[in-house]
Amino acid sequence: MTETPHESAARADGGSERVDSTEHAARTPEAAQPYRELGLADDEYERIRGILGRRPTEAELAMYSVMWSEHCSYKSSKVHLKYFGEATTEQMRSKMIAGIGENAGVVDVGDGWAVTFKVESHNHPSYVEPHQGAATGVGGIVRDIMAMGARPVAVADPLRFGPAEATDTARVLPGVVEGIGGYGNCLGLPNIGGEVVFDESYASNPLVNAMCVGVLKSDEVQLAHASGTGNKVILFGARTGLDGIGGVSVLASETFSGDETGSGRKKLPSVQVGDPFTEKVLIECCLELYRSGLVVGVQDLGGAGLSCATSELASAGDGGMWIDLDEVPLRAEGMNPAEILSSESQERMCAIVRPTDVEGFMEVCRKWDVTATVIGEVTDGENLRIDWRGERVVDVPPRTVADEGPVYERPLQRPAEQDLITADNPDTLARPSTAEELRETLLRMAASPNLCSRDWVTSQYDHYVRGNTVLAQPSDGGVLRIDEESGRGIAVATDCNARYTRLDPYGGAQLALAEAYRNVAVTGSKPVAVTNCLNFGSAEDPAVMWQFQQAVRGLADASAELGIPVTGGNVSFYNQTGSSPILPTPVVGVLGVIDDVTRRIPTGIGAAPGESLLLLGD
Amino acid sequence: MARVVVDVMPKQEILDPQGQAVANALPRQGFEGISQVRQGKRFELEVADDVDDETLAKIAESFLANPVIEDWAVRRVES
Amino acid sequence: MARVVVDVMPKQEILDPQGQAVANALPRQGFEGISQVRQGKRFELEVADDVDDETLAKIAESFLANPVIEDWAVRRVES
Amino acid sequence: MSAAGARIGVITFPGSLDDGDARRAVRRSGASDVSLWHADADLRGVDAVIVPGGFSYGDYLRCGAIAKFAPVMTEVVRAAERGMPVLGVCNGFQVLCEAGLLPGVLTRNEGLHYVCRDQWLRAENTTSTWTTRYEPGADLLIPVKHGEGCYVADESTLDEIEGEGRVLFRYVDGNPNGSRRDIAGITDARGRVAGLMPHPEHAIDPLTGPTDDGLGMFLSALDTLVPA
Ligand SMILES: Nc1ncnc2c1ncn2[C@@H]1O[C@H](COP(=O)(O)OP(=O)(O)O)[C@@H](O)[C@H]1O
Repeated sequence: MTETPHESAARADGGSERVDSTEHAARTPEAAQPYRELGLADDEYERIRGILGRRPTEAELAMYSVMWSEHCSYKSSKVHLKYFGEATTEQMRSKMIAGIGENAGVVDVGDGWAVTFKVESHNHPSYVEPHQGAATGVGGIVRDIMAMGARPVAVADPLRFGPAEATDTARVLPGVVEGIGGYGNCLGLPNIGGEVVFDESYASNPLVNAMCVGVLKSDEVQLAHASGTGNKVILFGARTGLDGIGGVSVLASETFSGDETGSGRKKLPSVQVGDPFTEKVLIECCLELYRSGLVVGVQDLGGAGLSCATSELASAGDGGMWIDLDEVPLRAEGMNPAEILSSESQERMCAIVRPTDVEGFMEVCRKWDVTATVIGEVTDGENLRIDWRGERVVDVPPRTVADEGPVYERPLQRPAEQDLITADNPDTLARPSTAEELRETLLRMAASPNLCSRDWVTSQYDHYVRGNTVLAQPSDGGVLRIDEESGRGIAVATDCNARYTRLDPYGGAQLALAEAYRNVAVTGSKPVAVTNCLNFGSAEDPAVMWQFQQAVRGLADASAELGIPVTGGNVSFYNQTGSSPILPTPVVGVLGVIDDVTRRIPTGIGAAPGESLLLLGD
Repeated sequence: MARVVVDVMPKQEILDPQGQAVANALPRQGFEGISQVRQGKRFELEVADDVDDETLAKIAESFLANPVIEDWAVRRVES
Repeated sequence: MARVVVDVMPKQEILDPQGQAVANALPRQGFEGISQVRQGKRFELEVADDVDDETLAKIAESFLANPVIEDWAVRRVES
Repeated sequence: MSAAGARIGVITFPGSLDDGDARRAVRRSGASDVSLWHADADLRGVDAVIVPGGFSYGDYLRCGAIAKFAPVMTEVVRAAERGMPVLGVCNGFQVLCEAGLLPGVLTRNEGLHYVCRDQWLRAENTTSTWTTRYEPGADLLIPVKHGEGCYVADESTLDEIEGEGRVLFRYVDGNPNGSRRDIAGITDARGRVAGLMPHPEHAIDPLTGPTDDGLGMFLSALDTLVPA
């Protein structure tokens, strides 16, 4: 980054120790701010100034910039995702306890049990640092599930890599698998499904999607809201460090322009290192807190860290919130407010707790050796107010940060070449005609990376832990017992054929759903709900946006046709190398229910000789 | 033949769960006064005399360490 | 405050599959002339001044290393 | 004493994962399970103890290296010296070795990868507290799942273990981790303290495991604790 010619906001007053408080911001309206480097467009920055009636402080700018990013705000996808809601009928909604808009969807699966499940992407970090990127991807989705009040019970991992023979795949794939295994195994979550697909388009942009499934009693759902004036805000889990701050180091480098040699903060790594042990303990600690009724609201810290957790909790609550950043336990020295708010340090959660329960809360945390700190409280004002060293550094309406970010109706255009690629059809291809050719084709297919055994991957994952895994690899769908008494169980499968989706995004998304649906059905389970992880290229490419819109419509229409709702999902744009997007990859996950797991149907041709093989469908 | 040691340590700003686990366990065993622990790797290499420092640096950087999250140092020692 | 380094290495007679894997991979990456690699651990400790050498040895022997398979060495370094 | 009168404790460390499975296996064998907490120097009057699988304290330093210092382990070591049956599975085996109740140490798998698979074992010593229900030479199919399960001890120790017939199980049909002499599990000189890498608690019901071959270990202990 080159030095900005303007006098920076941080230096407006000369001193480097000075705090960019709201008051200071009001007094220095003309100070230049590096909003573009933080990813905000000119009009977005103007809108922030409009909302606040002044320029944002550094800390506020950091908050808005991460929360208004594509990843957190869904600004390009929102207008399309609405269609999922429109396509969902009352009938489909009847089993849904929480849906789109919550951390993860929750579905009633009978006998008083509920299941929550969700897929998230960690694509880019896994390309930069495969092991840690994939590991922290698992960690993130597991905390999402925990935030719903559920015990995480299984994970699955839909993966896409460049060609198997590419040298970079030899770097990325083993690291990703080790990361997912290392983290999931250490959490004690059986891995019961996933995919491994190789294609040229993922060569510099692998897809690492992670699914987590959680189980809870249907009346025990936790929600992410901050209510009750005077209730305390408690941050618990790992300490907050300088890791994963990414774009915000732009601010850091300005603030700390004096001592760049010391910490070299301009080059802060945007990589986070996972600590699965801390997360495992955090799971047990959270579950004990929930069981003891010590939590009013809870939110996980993922992307955008405290910025996201505080603004989302406050936004969903009925009042304001006050936070004292000096209370946040730090791992690094000299962190400034923007850094503390944006840190993506893993293995942290944020809870809202009644004052009378704080001692009980702390006791549970001590039992599990989990660091927990009161960092603020719910207030009766409207605003989210954050102080640091006695000065106010944030004073914003939380909804403007968390929910009322920009929304774009991006241009979309069916590309002309679409006709060209669909003009081709298989009739022009040579087909094997002799037995010898058939044999040769079969062998070639069996040996191809996309069809061969996945054992090298799956043998690195624990699928036995917790003792409830009824089916896992190589079964089409994973099946898990959730109630030992009744034998009630659930099934999950994730699927997507991105090559179909490239040919016809609408139909491809429907096929992805149909495949996951079938994979759940063939285990003997009844499909009940859908989640997704929509991996696409740049939202600013009209052809990509067209693919996206078509895929959403296809998936929503097919869900309606099958009568099972989309309960949540995740969007990952900007998966591309240069101007070439990945194949459109709407990964679809289906959840099923099975009344009695002893009646599950294993994959494979039967155990006894003489069985008949029937082909269903056409 | 030369003996070469390559030390690979997690970068300061990067979380080091291993070192942290050790640091937390020490007081429980009655060892006080250890305020920080970082855990890294140590490689000992037997190296032919014609392998130069530049090559060793390359081996450390591209192979023994993961420069995204780790720092490294190479030194030749008496054997 | 003193900085202490504890090196923990697999004993010579113990198989070291990690070091072996590195040694085998180096020629494939075009690095010749490395005849042996052993991989161990390196700990860096921040230690209060009143922690004596005997205590440090105890920490290394009873905790940081497993003497059945590992050798260890403690040294104080400049901080 | 009725069967349910036998009380078998299962330790939970922070990071234990298979403690629930071990308790389930204890119940299925007909004994009653008792949860033991790492921080309590108290065995709650149990008749036997299981140290379960998982990643105690994260196992970042060395498997079992931190767990051996837990207050509950001091009690386990004391009780074991008095002759209480103790079983360590996977991480539990690692902990027992670190704590000095069993010789040797478990190191990184030779293949350098974590391995989860169904593994054939051969029962050798069938007189220990934990293995009387097996026929000598019986083949069992039980899951292994670990990254550091390669059993290592010096030659004289290995000879001694072999000489005294203290190998409980040996890997057959492929060694998953490079373990010396294909050793999967061993016992102490009295045949009361046992450790193994494979997971008998994951093989108690063909619905959720490959077989129910593991149940025999829990039934064996019960036979000793509750003589017919
Ligand atoms: N592709 C999608 N389909 C349906 N719902 C989606 C999709 N993407 C995101 N959502 C929903 O939008 C909401 C906002 O997501 P959120 O949980 O804030 O995202 P993240 O966890 O990635 O920050 C969630 O309820 C999520 O389920």
